[in-house]
Amino acid sequence: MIRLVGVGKTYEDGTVAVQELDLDVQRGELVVLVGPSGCGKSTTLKMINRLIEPTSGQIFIDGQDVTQADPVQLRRGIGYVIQQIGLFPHQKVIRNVMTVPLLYGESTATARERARELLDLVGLDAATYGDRYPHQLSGGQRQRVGVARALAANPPVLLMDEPFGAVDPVVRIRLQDEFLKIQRELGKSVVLVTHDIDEAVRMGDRVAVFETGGRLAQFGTPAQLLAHPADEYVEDFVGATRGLRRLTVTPIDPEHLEPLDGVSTGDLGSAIDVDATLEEALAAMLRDDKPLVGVRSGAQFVGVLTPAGIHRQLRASLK
Amino acid sequence: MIRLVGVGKTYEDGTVAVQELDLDVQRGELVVLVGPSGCGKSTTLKMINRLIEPTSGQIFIDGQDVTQADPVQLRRGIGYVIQQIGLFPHQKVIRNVMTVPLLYGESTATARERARELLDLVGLDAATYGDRYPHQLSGGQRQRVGVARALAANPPVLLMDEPFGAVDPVVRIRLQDEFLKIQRELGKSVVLVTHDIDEAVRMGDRVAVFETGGRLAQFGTPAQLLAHPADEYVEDFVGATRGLRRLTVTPIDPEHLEPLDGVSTGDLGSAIDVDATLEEALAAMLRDDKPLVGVRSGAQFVGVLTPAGIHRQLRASLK
Amino acid sequence: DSLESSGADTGSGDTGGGDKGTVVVGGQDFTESQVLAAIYQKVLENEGFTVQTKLVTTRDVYLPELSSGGVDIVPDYLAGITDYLNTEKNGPDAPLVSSNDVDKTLEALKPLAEAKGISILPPSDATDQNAFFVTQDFADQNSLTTLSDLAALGDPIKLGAPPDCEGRADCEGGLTKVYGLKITEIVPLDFASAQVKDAVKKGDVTMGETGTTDGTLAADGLVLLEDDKGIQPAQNLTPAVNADFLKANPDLEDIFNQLSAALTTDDLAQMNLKVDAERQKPEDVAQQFLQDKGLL
Amino acid sequence: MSAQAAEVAKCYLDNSWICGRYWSDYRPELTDATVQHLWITVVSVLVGLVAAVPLALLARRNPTVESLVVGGTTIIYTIPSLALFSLLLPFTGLSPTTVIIGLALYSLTILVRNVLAGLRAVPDEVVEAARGMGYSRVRLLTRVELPLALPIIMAGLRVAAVSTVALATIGAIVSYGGLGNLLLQAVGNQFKAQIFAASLLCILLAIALDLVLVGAQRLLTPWTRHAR
Amino acid sequence: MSAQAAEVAKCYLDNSWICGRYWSDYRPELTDATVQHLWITVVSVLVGLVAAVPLALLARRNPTVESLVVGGTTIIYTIPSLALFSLLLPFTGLSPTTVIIGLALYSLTILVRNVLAGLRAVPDEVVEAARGMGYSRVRLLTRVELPLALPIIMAGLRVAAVSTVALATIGAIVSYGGLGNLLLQAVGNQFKAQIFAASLLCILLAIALDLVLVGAQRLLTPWTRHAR
Ligand SMILES: Nc1ncnc2c1ncn2[C@@H]1O[C@H](COP(=O)(O)OP(=O)(O)OP(=O)(O)O)[C@@H](O)[C@H]1O
Ligand SMILES: Nc1ncnc2c1ncn2[C@@H]1O[C@H](COP(=O)(O)OP(=O)(O)OP(=O)(O)O)[C@@H](O)[C@H]1O
Ligand SMILES: [Mg+2]
Ligand SMILES: [Mg+2]
Repeated sequence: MIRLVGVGKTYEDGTVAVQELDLDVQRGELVVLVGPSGCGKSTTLKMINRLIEPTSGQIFIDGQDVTQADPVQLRRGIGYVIQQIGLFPHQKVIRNVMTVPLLYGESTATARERARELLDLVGLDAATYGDRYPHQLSGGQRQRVGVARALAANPPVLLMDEPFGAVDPVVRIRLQDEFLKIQRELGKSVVLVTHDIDEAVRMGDRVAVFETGGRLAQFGTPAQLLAHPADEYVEDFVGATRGLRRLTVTPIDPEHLEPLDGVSTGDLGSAIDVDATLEEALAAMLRDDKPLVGVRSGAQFVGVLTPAGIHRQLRASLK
Repeated sequence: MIRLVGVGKTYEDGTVAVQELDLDVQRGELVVLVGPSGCGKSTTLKMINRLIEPTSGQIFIDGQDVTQADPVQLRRGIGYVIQQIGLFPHQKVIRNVMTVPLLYGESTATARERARELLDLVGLDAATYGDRYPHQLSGGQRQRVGVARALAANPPVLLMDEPFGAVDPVVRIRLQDEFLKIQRELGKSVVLVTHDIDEAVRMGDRVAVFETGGRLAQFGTPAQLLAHPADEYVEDFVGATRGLRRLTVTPIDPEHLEPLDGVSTGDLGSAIDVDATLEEALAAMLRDDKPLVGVRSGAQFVGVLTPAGIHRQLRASLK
Repeated sequence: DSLESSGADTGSGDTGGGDKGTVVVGGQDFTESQVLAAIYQKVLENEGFTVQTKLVTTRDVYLPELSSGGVDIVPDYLAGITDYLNTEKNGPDAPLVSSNDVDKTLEALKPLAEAKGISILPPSDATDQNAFFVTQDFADQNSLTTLSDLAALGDPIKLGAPPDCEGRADCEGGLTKVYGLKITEIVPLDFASAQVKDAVKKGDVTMGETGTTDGTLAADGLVLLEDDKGIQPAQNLTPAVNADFLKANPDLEDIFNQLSAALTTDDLAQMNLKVDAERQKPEDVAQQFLQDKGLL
Repeated sequence: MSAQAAEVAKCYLDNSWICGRYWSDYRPELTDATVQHLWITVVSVLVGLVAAVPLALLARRNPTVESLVVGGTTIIYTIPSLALFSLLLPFTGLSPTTVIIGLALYSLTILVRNVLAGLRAVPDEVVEAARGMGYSRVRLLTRVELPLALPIIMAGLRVAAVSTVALATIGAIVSYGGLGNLLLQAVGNQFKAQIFAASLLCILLAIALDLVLVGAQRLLTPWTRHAR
Repeated sequence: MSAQAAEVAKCYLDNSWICGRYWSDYRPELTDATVQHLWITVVSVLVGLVAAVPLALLARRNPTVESLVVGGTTIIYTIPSLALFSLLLPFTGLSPTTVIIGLALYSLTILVRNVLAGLRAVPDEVVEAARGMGYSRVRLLTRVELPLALPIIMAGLRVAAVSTVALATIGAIVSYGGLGNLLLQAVGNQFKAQIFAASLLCILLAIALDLVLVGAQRLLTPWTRHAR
């Protein structure tokens, strides 16, 4: 779907923002760009929709070289959430969200309806906030309007630059979930920039870890990244506690559960589903204040997990 | 040091941003305001330095009613990091940081020296970035300049609105640590707004959890908050996995370690200090791929921790 | 340098007379006035004054200044200043007190000027009256020298003159009532302008209006018709001086009387010609004039 | 004096500045002149605006064009109106077109600079967001840049309108000067009541136009009202 | 004809527009007039600017003051220069002050609007940051608001400078018109070479001033150079 081949960008003053970057995004895939501040994530994103022209290399979307494409047509097929939010200060919130559907020639009524839905989706009551101007919103509210605006046109490709950076974790997880749902359902191809490795691990089908200077340090699935960091840099970036972070992404391995034998059902507390992650298992144990948790598949108990068992599975997944 | 008594703010259009807020910040204390997007955190902060006038209640700094103070003098004693960053677009980065020392009448040379130090502190090489204009920086770099600018004057009181929101976790943790060091050393009183509950727990001496509509849901130490959320709302906000988060703040309890008996020193891997947190213990286990970790006080081993032991200690701390 | 206040001290070293202070010469900003102002400037500088020349567009601007002392001396026209002061005092519809009689006009002027703190020195014989011209060919064919000759011809006449000509005693009114000319149309064309001369040359109008000191007529093949019945008021050159200034410098009166006595209408026409056609500078022309007349 | 003399109002005879009779006697003339003055002004400023926007756009893209446009409009502004109208006269004759072209050229000078400054004051990130969403140049301009530049363009438009009201009087030299026609006549024959009336109407017209533009700006830029 | 006649340059006798002799014969007059024109223009615009800033500041705080200031400057702009100078004459006499006050009042009209628009275009968050750091009003104004408003103020300043160069010629009515003095004389006696020279110098002066202001703007707003 999207392919970057040997792409580089050197700014006029000589700053090398991105160098020799090879990257590909499959159709329906969500690729996360993550890396330290100033490593060239935004620059990379903006080269895809030609807001910045690369100084070397080539970028293809659907096999077509973007430098050959008409930039306006190109961008109409690509949703874009800008890091600085960039709401239109002269338009009310609802209008800001309606702007792209109107661009596509939808009727005002349809666009308004869609904008209402999207505002609700990002947790802003259209009746309360729709008629405000952007400067009357809080920082996080503005950012959410920015996300709603980019989603409004329902584009097949989405570029999102730190779309959830300014919102609290409750809202963020809600937004991430909603977004993942939409993305999976509609098969969107997404490039998402974040500096939050948790968000990267949580959302990315594949994650590209950048190094300062715009070098790609590693590009792989979250599990690969956590289990086999390519080098010390990635290991550091993923974090000293990356083992713990893996809790979030490691599914329970039903093969290695402890047997149910000798455990009374009263001790099992609220059982968890076999599809859950190790994190959810640990959280359930703490919530119920029990040293073990039952795992079931449908109505059927398939085993129990203990703290030591979780640790064991985690260690196994790291190999 | 800072005391808010029954403070409220209703915007002209009727939006109630903050209501009946009582809050106090001791000298040298770091209080974190945390809460969902749009809950009135920024509004509260801006009322302290009178960028917004409260519609009810009173605010005291050092016993003096701020509404009686000359706003300019008041603000000179208060560092301020604005959520929108608000760098001066017409000044180079180094000048942006020098601005407040110059305001206090320091010599250009001194101010420049100090600005250089601070840029280094926030991880920006003064030689590389000092002579750029803000629009030539990445989002995270801009935010760090904003923090450096607020620190430059060395004010006794600091108000920081999401100061680390746009930077990656590695830099953020570095910045947080550097900042905490400065704050502890110089005894600054700080009010810090964040939407990141991890940051709140990590940095706050006390944390104020806001509810939408500007109501204070709970105000206490991180441990209190995690262990005894005042209500379901706080519990939710602190997170379903708050137990895990507690790993970060729960120190090892040396009373409840398992004995060393029957453990060969070769099995202990790299031992951890008794002052470490449970999180560090778990991370060490995973790093060494061992089902237990030795705990020592100085050169002396005092016991071992197993996954089950960590879980037990965690559960105990929740009570 | 008659245009610039900064050029005022150029001639102050001409005599050993010492510095008697600053004099402001005022006036209007057309050729003749420039030349006269330059002459006044040179004369005054010769007396040891430092001179500033301020030439402005209209009499409205300099006259109040002359009265208040912002301007000290102005080369003015007898009937012009008389009419101005008369209308100012008695309203626009007041009967004219100027006429073609120099003495009567001067008598009428004196009290008006005194009331304003302005002293009027004796007028020169040189006069710059409005006058009417036709082509030399037309005059030759019909043996015309005076306006009466033209009236006698009895032809319908198109007149090129400023729009306010209609009805005025020194223009259309006088021409029709006093001379009995049959004026069929007044084509609005500026006084003494290139356009009015062109129009007469091309035959678009029969007769145009200009001044008696217009030096360029002959070169253009144009000729003035004499105002033999005297419809033009006496526009003799008259120094108008701020009264206080004159009181402080009484010997100036003699000097300006000498100057006025030496100046003729023909001198004016010649000097205008030098400036307008040969593009000599007014101050050079003034210098030449004063030397020729032995006044320096 | 004729038989009508008895009827002649005292203020006419006194040539007073303020003369009620003048206002009623000359109502049709005053109305016509005001209407002419107004439409000539409005049309000129609009023509100037319509020309200023594309010029400013060209100038924005290209520094050479900017120097040319700015230099060219500077030259125009230094040409005295009399000379400018004379230059136009052979092409457009004694028609309102002569006046309108002249006045439009003057207002162009003001407008082109303010349009340019206004466009440059639009925040970068807003433009970037719009471009990123696939706004074409035209749409970006009409929906984002011009609206956000509006407060600054309006400042220029108001100067242009007021100065055009003043300059329009000069149109009298080709007989399309609106109130200027009355003014010129009245100055010629010292008709003080008319000088006063025409001048007053001129001032009122300028203020009225300015107020209309302020009102329009308020309506068109509702987002600025809540700020600060 | 006098003995000098032989020397009279052909272009004088032909009354040509372009006449090399004129430029050499009249160099001192041209120089003096240009210098006078320049200093009167510069002083007038500066006086206008110095007056415009406080007026804009008052207007910004208070809508009533804004209407008064804007209305007042509108009225000034509609007063013909001749009338304005006549009004000033009794107080200031035949002095450069008369011209400078008049011209300053005209440029004020332009400047006050652009200063106001410029101040209003300063981003809110930048102002908030400065206030939050304890900038006093004066410092906020001089260090943040005015510099950031500069591109828009400069646009106004350039219009004001150019229009003042043009208007300054009218100073000739009180003999302080710089090149206007030469122009008026030359129009009076149809001296085409002088009309041409004075007009050309006027235009060059306007362009030169504009260029100087553009240069000053570049120097004063280095941060805009790297943008986009
Ligand atoms: N000028 C204004 N007029 C009306 N309502 C406003 C205005 N500014 C803010 N609000 C509202 O007040 C509430 C609190 O805003 P505030 O900026 O304090 O939120 P916040 O807690 O800082 O949120 P965030 O984390 O998203 O920055 C929000 O609902 C916001 O929409
Ligand atoms: N216009 C510019 N001129 C020169 N250098 C620039 C310019 N814009 C960005 N840079 C530099 O290029 C590098 C990459 O910038 P970019 O905005 O892509 O970073 P980023 O990864 O998005 O960082 P962040 O997470 O902080 O937003 C940075 O070092 C930045 O300073
Ligand atoms: Mg970025
Ligand atoms: Mg906020």
